[in-house]
Amino acid sequence: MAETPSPTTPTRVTYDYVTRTIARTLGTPSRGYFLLLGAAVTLLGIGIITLLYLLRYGLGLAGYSHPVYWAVFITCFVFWVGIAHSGTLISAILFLFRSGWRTAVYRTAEAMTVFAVMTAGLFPLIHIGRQWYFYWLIPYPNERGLWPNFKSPLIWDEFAIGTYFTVSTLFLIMGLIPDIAAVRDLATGWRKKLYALTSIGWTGSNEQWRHFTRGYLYLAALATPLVLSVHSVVSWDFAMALVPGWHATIFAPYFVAGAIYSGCGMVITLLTPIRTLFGLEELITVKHFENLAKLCLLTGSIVGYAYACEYFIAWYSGNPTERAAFWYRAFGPYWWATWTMIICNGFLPLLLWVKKIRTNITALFVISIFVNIGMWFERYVIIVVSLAGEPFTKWTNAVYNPTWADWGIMAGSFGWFFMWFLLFVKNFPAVSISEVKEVLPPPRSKPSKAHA
Amino acid sequence: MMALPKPLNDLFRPPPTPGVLGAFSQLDTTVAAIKKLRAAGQTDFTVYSPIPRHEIEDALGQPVSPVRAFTLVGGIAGCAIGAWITLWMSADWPIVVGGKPVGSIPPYVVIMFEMTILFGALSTILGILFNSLFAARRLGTILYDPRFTNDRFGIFVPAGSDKVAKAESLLREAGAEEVRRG
Amino acid sequence: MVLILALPPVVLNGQQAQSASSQTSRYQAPVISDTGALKGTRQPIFFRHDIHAGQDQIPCMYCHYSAAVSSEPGIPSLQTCIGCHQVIGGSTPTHQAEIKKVRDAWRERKAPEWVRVHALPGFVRFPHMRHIKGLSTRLGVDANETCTTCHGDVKHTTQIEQVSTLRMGWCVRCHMKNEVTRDCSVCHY
Amino acid sequence: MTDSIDRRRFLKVLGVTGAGAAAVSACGIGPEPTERLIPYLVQPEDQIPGTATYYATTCRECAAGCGVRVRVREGRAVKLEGNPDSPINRGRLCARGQAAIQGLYNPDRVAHPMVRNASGTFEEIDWDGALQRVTAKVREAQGKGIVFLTGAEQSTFGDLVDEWMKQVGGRRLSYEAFGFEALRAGNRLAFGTATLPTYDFANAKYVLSFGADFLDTWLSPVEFQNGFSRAHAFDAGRPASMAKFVYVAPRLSLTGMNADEWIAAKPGTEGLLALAMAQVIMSEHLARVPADASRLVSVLAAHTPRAVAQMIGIDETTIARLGREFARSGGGLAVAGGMATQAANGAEVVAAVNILNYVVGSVGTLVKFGADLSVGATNTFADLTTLTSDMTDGRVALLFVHGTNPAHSLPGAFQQALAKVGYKVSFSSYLDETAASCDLILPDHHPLEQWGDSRPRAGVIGLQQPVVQPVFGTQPTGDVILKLSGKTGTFLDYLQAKWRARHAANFDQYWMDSLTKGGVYSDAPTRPVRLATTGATFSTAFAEVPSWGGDGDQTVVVFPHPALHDGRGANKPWLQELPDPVSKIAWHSWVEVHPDTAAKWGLATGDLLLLQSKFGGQKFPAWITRSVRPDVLAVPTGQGHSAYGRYAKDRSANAFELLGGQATVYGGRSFIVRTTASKTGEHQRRIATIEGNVRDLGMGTTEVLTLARAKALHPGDHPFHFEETPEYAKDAVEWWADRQRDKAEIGNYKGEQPRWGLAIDLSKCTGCSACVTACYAENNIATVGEELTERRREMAWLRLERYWRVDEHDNVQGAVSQPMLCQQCGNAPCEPVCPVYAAYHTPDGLNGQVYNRCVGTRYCSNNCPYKVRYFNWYNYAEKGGKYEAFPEPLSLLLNPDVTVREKGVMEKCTFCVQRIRGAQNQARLENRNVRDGDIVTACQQTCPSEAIVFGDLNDRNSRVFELAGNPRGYHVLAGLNTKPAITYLARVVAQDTASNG
Repeated sequence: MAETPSPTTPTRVTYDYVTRTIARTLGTPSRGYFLLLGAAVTLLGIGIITLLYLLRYGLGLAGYSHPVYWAVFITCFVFWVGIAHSGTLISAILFLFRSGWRTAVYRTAEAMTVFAVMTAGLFPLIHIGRQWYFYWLIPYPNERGLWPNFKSPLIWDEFAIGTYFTVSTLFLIMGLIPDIAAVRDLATGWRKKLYALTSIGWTGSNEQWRHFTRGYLYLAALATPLVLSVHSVVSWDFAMALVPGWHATIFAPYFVAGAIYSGCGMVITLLTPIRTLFGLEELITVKHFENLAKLCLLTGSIVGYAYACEYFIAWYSGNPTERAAFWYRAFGPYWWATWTMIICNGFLPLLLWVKKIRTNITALFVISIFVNIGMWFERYVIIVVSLAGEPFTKWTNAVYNPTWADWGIMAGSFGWFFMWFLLFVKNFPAVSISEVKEVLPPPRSKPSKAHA
Repeated sequence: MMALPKPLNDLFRPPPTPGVLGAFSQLDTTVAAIKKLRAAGQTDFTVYSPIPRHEIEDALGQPVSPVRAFTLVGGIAGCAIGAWITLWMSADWPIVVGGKPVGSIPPYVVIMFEMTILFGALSTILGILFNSLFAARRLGTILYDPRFTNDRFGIFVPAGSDKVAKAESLLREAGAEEVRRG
Repeated sequence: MVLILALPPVVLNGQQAQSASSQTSRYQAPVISDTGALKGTRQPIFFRHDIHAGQDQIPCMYCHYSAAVSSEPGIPSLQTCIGCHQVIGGSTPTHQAEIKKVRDAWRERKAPEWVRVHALPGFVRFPHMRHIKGLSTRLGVDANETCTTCHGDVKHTTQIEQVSTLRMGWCVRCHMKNEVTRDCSVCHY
Repeated sequence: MTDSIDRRRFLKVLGVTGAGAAAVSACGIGPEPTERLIPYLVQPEDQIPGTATYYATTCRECAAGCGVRVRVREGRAVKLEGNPDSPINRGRLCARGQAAIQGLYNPDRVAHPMVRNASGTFEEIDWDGALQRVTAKVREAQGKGIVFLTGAEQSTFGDLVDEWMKQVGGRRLSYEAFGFEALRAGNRLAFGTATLPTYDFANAKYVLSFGADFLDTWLSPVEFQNGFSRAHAFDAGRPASMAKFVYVAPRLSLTGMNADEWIAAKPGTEGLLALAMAQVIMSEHLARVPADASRLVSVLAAHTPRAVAQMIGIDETTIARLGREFARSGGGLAVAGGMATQAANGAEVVAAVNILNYVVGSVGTLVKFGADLSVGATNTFADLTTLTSDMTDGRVALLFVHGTNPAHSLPGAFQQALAKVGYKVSFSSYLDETAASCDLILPDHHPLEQWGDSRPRAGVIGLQQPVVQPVFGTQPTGDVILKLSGKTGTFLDYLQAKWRARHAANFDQYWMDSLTKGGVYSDAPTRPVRLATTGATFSTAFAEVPSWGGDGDQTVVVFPHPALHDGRGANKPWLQELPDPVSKIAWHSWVEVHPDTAAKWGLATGDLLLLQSKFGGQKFPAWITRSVRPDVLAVPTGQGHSAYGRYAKDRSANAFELLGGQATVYGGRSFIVRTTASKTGEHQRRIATIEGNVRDLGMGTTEVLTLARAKALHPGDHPFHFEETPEYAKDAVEWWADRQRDKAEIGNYKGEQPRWGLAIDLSKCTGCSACVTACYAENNIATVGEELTERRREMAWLRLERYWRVDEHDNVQGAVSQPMLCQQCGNAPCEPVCPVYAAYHTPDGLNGQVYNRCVGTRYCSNNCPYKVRYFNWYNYAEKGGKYEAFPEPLSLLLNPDVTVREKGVMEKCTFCVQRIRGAQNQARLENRNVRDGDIVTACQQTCPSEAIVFGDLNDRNSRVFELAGNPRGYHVLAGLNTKPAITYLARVVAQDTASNG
């Protein structure tokens, strides 16, 4: 591909260097790694116990209060789906745009996508009242002759999330095959066996490359509209309802932007430790982080614009219920949630205009944490606060407060996500070997005129 | 090379093909070798490379991969299936909700779209596997070197005992840093 | 008291029929040697529908008195049993033994606890009268003939068992066959 | 689902009681291998399994004596409904009546006789043993003072007690916590008769209430509410029938809420207002004043509006206006009671109000002496205080208590006095405070389990028959007394003997008719009364604004809770969970504080306020409201029990603690007391109210019209019709709608279908909340308890939203109560979002909710603009569960025709679909179509003001269709194009300055 060596990587980095550095990440784990893994598993345990309680006693254990019938669980659902998005964006969309810098980071992002979707998918199952009947949402032939209602956005969700999970997983696996082959050829012992199996006989022959590159291109081409569709569908869960604060045409693009914003945030959050832990400074450089930061800046600005839009329209439309809803949002009992979200998502990204901050990884890491928090609260505000302030029936009045059950499940979701992620980065190349090489100058006997 | 379980063994290790394997450390020499081979009328040789390089593709002048056909068919099939399940299942037990028609297209478009993507992607994967494996089988087991996934390029020329010497010399001239028989 | 006095004629005929079994071409209930081998649910008293409904031709609704007028078929009060069995003592020793149980129960004022065979989940409503009415008009038969649709050929069954699945699909198929509504809230509320 | 429990328990009970029950209710037995069917031994003629039987009897929850019909399924009483034959309640019933059944199946009933043992605790004892003890005690107590204390008992049972007491040389006392002494004294003062007349609200043209809460607790609420709504409702074409209602009292009660105008006179000065109005009427010759009223002139002259305005705190023009309106209406009815008659001048207040009635000639036409109410026919509070002192002085050796709980309503004095009594026997079926401090408890049958009668009004005798087998090992007190007095036969024989004495000829027929009709009903002739007072006492009585007993700077009004009344309702979860119609607070007590006062004290809703009178102190959470005078605090009775079962015990505070124990001059008890009010640091985190963000009317949910505007409406007008689509788009929109409809008409949806609908007349609805409890009873709705109510998880399918009506100065003038239930939308937002079709549209236009299909995504509720869907957060039917709603034997009253919902399932109102299907099945059996009126929803059936009408909107001749076309009709949130099936008829206010707040 790109003839010119990408500016993002120093020229002394050779093919061999790449292979070995990345292969090194798969070495025996450090104590720190096990501590992290242990923490993740503990969180997961908490989540599982909480879930058992919910199954036994019912959703009443969570903080729900009429009319707030969706709360932390759905908030987490949307949050994780959002996280999932940047992965496919970086791997698919930037792939189509042929932007070289993606190569160093896209594997991490993609893995994150898969695990984030895995996490998100759990919440709709957990939050329904009779979890043991979740399969009624699936269109399967049954004795009763009943089918699900395809007009329900929840069924759209089911299809969108299902498809997204399948496709992003396949995409990840496809990209992995040549790299697994590479580490296979270096590895020894059980790992060699494992990789020999998982690389399904990859040799890098011209025939294989020919079909692989083509197929990969088409997958990317399919994944791109999918990414956009998935979060649009998620947003329609709300936009299709007539709740003021949900019922907005702006939702689809607004949610997609938000998703990518939060996704990039999470990528930064994850890459920073990995980079230092695995000593990938040479491959994942400040330039990469800066590009991610720019992406954050762009999407963050879109989100901020969307906020402004919502409030402006609420006021300008003159629709009393809309006005009531957004007034309640900003100055009602949940003002703190709203302002957290506005500051974290509306104003914080503006710092990224400053190159100093953009290129300071520590600063970026801190900001990325706030981005995650902000985006979680965005969903919390949209879901909980809109329902609590329901201005149609002036009578209903929620006294919603999350309980241990809400937090327990949420903690579990983080445990679940990080457990998988940690297991992945230790067992499979967390940075794409072949694609990093693609942006290196190929070894030549005489330097080619192209860049003499 | 390591031992594989039986089924995989049959799949990935058909009977060995005799021939010559040349390993190259530079891209341009590899390309040159390819050109020479083709000039010499060789067509069924295999080129190994750690990454896909357009120079190699150009030199080989291969036709476009048939995978795209898989993608197209899969996508269309998915869309059709999406339309069918939504419409048929609604009509199978007509239930009115929210005063809407029993079979209303707009909401069903979402399902159709997702199914298009899903089936498109699945059949693309199938396409890749099918074609690659098919290729592997066609060539039979051929010499391979672990460095090919790292930083070396390689060319394997299948040749009976008569043509071996010719192929060997050809690879050497092209600048192979080492040549093996098998 | 009313019920005791009102013995159905068929029962009395049944008596004669059994004694003078000459001219009868009517269904004769089989003699059961090994009750253990029978299909169906064991009941505290070995009540035989094939004798009562089949041989003696007692109409279903003589005992299941409310089936045609109420959502529940009703199971006969012990008084209904004793109404006949004060007179009828049974022909064979086994019969006599079973009938004795009835008479004892009546004396001790302790009703037998029948085991329920046909049970629907609590969230299903099955108004018997509505179905009997519908079927008898549709099929143009006597109300007593409609029971077989769901309960099988009770008249010729020695020990009652559940012959239909009583599952939703089964209900729905019948509703569709007869072109009656499939609306959920007809059965579920 | 999960309600099989109720039947298993049921069979167990049958085991106890012997009656067999057959193959039963489809009320939710899952297929279980070892499920038993227990046949009847003898088939009862009047019962068909799976079909309800109705028995007429009389409600004994209060003394009003409403006729009820009890729905019995397989030997279980499952619901109470008003008896249409009864002239008292005309087939209607209040919330307390609906809840009577929870008294019958109350889990905390005393199951068998109990005696206090040496260690001071109760232990079981058999009936014979118990009776022997009593006989012995009676023998030794003779001459040393035997007293039998009953509640209001104008009944054969009362007579029996009297006889027995005569026999053993004792005396009987009847006591009601809220008596009507002032009313009697006032009537004696005015007309020389101490009886209580009947008040004909139905024909009144102007209703003026001086503190009398005739809609919730005053004399005969259901009867009065029914009459009131006829008079006060607005009917297009009959505008004259809209009687204005003015309420004079320091706080707005349920009754006051319905006032067109609220006159917040200083407490104790109501009499002055009445006199001043009378003065205006006489001086301006506004009515044909009876001749003998002339003797009043001099007295009245001293009470001109100008003279009294200052004291009352109302400007004289208003007083004069009221006087004129009252007289000109040509049918003014003024009633006095409750808060207005608490001062020493209570009797004079009543007398003054009588005079007001008299001068406009309403006495004899609207106030009917003759057909006297015996509701308040109890001994006076003074008598009770004498008893208390007798007890204290040890002059009572043996005390029987039946049907009253003085230890709760008179906590201090009576409690202590009880200790001094030699031997105390209680006949209570519940372990209430009095019973708890007795030596022997002989639990009585519940009224639904025993024979009896009651005489609520001259000419009306309600007959009371057992409708179910006794649930526990109790015995009817009537039988017990007969045994004790050595008479033979049961109380039934005694009762029949008495009745035979009344009507010997062809008695059996007469008895049967009475049983089926629920009693004998005749109209007693009206007895003319003449003015007996010269008003001499007025000048002194009204000399100055009364200063209430006790020190302290705060005037506290203690008022009877509309549902719990004097506390007797506190052990019924339905009544506990029923939000108070005014404050909307459930499960605990409160104190009403005016915002100004609250601001002065820095008080927030929920802050606990310590009220300390010289008699006692109690803490109440503050409820800040504009519906009370700034210088007055108000607290309800009912809570704060120290015994009385799991639902009542140790719940909130007992307002009776604040009150003194000595009688007023007219022999009554004053429920207004001076206290000090101090802020405790504590705060009730969430006050268990269902009230939302307190916003006023508007936004197309609750509509109010002034009388003038309402009169101006013609048939065909649509003042509330919002045109959603602009002219140019109309055709397109309609075309689209038609296409949609066509596409939706397949399968079950083809052809002619009914469209069930409801019409609710807001100018009839008083907010009494009877419908809410009826809905609980009919639909097996779970009560969730205080904790979950605080978290807004109450399940009431039908809730009453109360919105204040304010005048131009933003002063509360009253309130509009709006029943909010599922609107059964034509384009229901809840339906399309359900992924499994659990919420869907039935062919007959309901929003079906298939509980067993629901997976609980709760999307439907999020998308419901009316927020009338409720979710089962827990398994409320779980045996022994933390939130169990139907502990045995309460589970026996579950309606077999309605599924008990499982945890994780959404539920909501479906217009009593079980009743709809039942009626359709019946019609099919009779080869006919469902007729208009065949189907009556539970809320409609019970509504005392007949505000709710159900029917088929596609039937051009149905009542509901007619009402739906009424110009006052509107749909809630019509702007959302949900096409609701419920039409609300706007509230009409007989005031020129009605505002939408």
